[in-house]
Amino acid sequence: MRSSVIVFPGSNCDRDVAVALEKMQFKNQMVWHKETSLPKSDLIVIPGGFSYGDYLRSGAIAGKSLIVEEVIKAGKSGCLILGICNGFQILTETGLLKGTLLRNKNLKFINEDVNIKVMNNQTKFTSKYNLNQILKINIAHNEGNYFTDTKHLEKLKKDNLIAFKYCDENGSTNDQFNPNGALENIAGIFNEKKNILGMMPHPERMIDKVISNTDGVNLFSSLIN
Amino acid sequence: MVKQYQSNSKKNKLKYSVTVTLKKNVLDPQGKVVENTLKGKGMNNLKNIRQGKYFEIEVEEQDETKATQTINQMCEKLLVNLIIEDYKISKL
Amino acid sequence: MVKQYQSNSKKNKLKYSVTVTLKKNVLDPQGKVVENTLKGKGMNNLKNIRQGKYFEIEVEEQDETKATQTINQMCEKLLVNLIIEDYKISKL
Amino acid sequence: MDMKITDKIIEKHGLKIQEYNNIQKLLKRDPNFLELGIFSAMWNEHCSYKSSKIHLKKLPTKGKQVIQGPGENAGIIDIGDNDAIVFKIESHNHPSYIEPYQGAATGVGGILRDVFTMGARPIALLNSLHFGSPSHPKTKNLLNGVVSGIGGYGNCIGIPTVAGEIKFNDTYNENILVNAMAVGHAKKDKIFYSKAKGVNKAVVYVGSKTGRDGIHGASMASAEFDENSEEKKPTVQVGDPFTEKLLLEACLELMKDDSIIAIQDMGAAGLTSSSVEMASKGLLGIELDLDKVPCREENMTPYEMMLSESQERMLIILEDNKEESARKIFKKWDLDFVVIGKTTNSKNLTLKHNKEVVGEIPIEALASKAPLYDRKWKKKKLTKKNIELKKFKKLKIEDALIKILSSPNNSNKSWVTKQYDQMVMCDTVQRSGSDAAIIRIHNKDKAIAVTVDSSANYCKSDPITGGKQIVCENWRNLISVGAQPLAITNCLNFGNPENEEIMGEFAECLIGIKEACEFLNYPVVSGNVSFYNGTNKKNIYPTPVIGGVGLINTLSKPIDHNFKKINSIIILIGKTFGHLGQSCYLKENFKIEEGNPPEINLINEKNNGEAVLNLIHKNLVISAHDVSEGGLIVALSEMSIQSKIGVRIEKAKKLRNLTEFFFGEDQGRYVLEIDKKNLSKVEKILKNNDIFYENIGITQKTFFEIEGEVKIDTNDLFKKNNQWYNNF
Ligand SMILES: Nc1ncnc2c1ncn2[C@@H]1O[C@H](COP(=O)(O)OP(=O)(O)O)[C@@H](O)[C@H]1O
Ligand SMILES: [Mg+2]
Repeated sequence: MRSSVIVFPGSNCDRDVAVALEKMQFKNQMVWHKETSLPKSDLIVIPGGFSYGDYLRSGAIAGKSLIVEEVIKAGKSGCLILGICNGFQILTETGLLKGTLLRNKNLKFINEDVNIKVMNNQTKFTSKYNLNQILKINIAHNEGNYFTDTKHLEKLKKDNLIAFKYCDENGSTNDQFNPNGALENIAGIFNEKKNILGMMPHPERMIDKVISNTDGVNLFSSLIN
Repeated sequence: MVKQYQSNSKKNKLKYSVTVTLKKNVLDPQGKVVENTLKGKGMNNLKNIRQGKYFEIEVEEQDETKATQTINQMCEKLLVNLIIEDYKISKL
Repeated sequence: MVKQYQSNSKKNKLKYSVTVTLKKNVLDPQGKVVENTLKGKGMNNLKNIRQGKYFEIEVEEQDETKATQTINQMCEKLLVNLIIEDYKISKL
Repeated sequence: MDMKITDKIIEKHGLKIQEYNNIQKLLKRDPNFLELGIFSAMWNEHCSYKSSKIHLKKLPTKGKQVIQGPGENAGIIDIGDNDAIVFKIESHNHPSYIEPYQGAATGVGGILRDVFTMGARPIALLNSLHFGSPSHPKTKNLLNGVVSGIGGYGNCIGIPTVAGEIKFNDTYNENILVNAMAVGHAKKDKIFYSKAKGVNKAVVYVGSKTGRDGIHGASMASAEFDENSEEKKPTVQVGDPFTEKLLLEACLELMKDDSIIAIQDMGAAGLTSSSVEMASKGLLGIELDLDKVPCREENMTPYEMMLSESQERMLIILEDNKEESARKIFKKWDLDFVVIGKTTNSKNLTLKHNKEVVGEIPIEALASKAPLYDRKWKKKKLTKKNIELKKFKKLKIEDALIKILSSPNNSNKSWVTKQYDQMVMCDTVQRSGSDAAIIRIHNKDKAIAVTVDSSANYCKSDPITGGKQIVCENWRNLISVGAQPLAITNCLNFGNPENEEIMGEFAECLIGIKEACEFLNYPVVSGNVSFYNGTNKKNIYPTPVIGGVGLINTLSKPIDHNFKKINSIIILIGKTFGHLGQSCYLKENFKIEEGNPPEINLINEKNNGEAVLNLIHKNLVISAHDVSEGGLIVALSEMSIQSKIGVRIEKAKKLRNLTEFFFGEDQGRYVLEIDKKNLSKVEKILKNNDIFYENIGITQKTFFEIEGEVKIDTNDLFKKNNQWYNNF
């Protein structure tokens, strides 16, 4: 499997996700944002960080960059795309994913390990997980408060497009265990064709026992198949 | 009856806008990046952008002087960082 | 000589403000927190606050129609997320 | 044309008349306004170290592990395999008091530049924060602003903020302390220095444009606050972490080949200090064409350009024929890259503007001939008072413990640390919350441990002992996570050095630091001095802050201070005398700051530390914690709080006063959790090394218990420890 990690000025989880991909045997390439064409890839990753300083709106400026036009084309033709954190924000700015990520409800940056629940394991991104499996994954963001209109929310639910929800240790999704105020505790969503996943938690931070845990491994190993 | 009540209640509310801008010589990193991005997209006649904040504030108050007083207080207490920012209040 | 040049150059620039606000039905977490904080500080007549963005934009252009066109473009291309935000342009 | 230089202007520049006369002598003429500004920037306390230098010189700075000691942008130590660790701490106290968010943010930005200017990729950030009383009307705002400023910068640039300390004390009501430390990793054979070499080499300006920010910030940092400090407001600088990220990547990319002769960040006194420093180290001159300086505002004067403290800028001296390739790199990262001058053999700083020479000063006059003071100082009178416990009403141990654990100074800090990205870069083995953070060297099986510490109360009552104590506590914190302590950096926050008592605190603290560092082979490789902390003649407590770095050679099993399982043996290493002078117990329960700090016995300190490290390396310890503020009982409860594993501590065997035993702050002690099956091995090693130890109890389920005295559910301990910030 070939993967490409798009690097914007201000990306800062690009190396982290590249390490994860290589560990999982992807043949990975870093793609600088000024490039106008993408290398052949089965998976495109838009990493976390603060592209363009998160100025204006997080993800806004990156979402309008040249290389992203190529990403959009690839996404529309079915290429797998994973947007993590800032990557998720960028994907919503491009319209590849619907909705938006508002400021955290406490208006503070939040970095902690949270529990999330796998809401759909019938996808290329999540097939190695069990349905309703609870993962402990690190989040680190200012704007992770997912918001969308009622119509789209209904669609997300009906078509099983919610990937992960924040929850407590037992999998219950309630307000108390909603770190950032996201609508219905949503931590990640798919597009309609389920070839694009955007998520706020950082699976690439959870691939090494010495550092944290290995709950993120199966996301990458689901993809390699 | 109902109508009258409504119009009354309307009268009791005043709405203002507050624009907050960075003082003249203070660096505006956001504005600068936005400016460069727009120029990079071919907007060559763009000379300068500065970014600020904008608030729409409704207060339950009939008296305009009192209302602006309140809003001024809000600005100085919370909304504006007077060390690096200026602000302007207008009635909407 | 110098003076004339200056006044000329001034005429070539137009300045606009753009205010960007969240659409009515979109949650405004920032505004909410600001509102609660102010109420907590005893500002009881505060009814409602919504927070938005503000830009001051200078363009090198003489023609106002063209200038507003350019600014409109900037808004739609970058400054505004039309899915969740509205905007308004005014001449300064 | 030029402004006339009056006494008032001289004073406004923070220069004494005598110093001005000196300038006239050195120049053999009157300086012009621009030159005066340059002198004032270079000769102020912050840049010249005129009051501290003779004391700093006494610190031990050498050792097998030291690659670069003080004198460069940051210190460098060797951790083997061609890996080097570059680190330094710096204060941003005054700017942070004026504008907490930007002050703290630019503090982080500044210290990061000191580290990456030497060729290191920053891998960790730390901070030491001291605020006034929590009930002081300004504290909340300052705390919020500083914390989000630190997070705002570090999170955006993508370097984990992994450790630090936050303390509250009335003494900082009008003068908070914000010290930031950065740690970077470099290859030993790829280190860059600031010494210029060769004549006619291009001097290149890279990074952000120069604006009117922070003009005279460095002088501000050296001036006491008074009611008029409001006037100094416009000098606040705004940080741009995004640009710094670009600058970091661009510099590291340029450093891959050998284009750079010398490189220096523009910190305090910006263009002035960076160019003078490079020229001075190389015994060269430097000529700058100020028309070329990239400016943010129109019509900036040479004075403004030379003194601006705009952030995110660097000065580089390039090898011949490297300009084009270097320019390409900076262009890729959308940064300014302008040749603004060249090195000369004139040994002067020559400034040109509009094709005219507007200033010319011998480099020597600015650097080596800067004033140097041996200020008068007074020895501290130590109190003879002993703490008599009988004086205080009897307090139940349980109540006293809860009071301490729920106090602002001892509460869990996760409200703060959650606002920092601690995981980015994916090498954080241990986040904040333990005795030291652990950062893995990327792609390797080894790691460094880092921590910062201070003890202002100890230093206030006895600066020599206090100075020793912080070094030891810092050392102990590294040992507790299984790291071999290697070297320190220090940030010396003091009051007005023109006051003999304050100068005495400074001199004596340094005596203490020196003694401890020498004994422990723990050299000082970098640091920073911040004087004039205080207002209206009220000076802060002497607050030296020590940042330490240690090495963990094999990362198989990182160790922290959370209990791991029930039925383990708890061992207390080191002797307990029950010293309560200057203790947390008295402070938090009775608001009493009396007595002397606990004695430091360097021999015990070293032996105990080495023994603990030895046990950890032999995998005989499951968790470890040093005993510091609050004494044994606080150390034990900290081990219980996160793990929610309780303890049962036996009542002390010999007849001892329990309050003294549990709350005494005697030094050189550690608590270790040991697996029962290893007990005999452990005891043998301790006995063979003549280490004093006591088996004080075992771990158990649910309850934190001291026989017959205390019994608290660990969940309650957790709650008590976690509520303060959330209600703040
Ligand atoms: N307390 C101290 N202990 C040891 N070295 C110090 C101390 N204070 C300053 N130094 C050293 O003096 C030099 C100048 O420091 P500073 O002016 O803070 O550097 P910069 O201009 O890079 O910020 C540095 O090498 C620094 O490490
Ligand atoms: Mg420096």
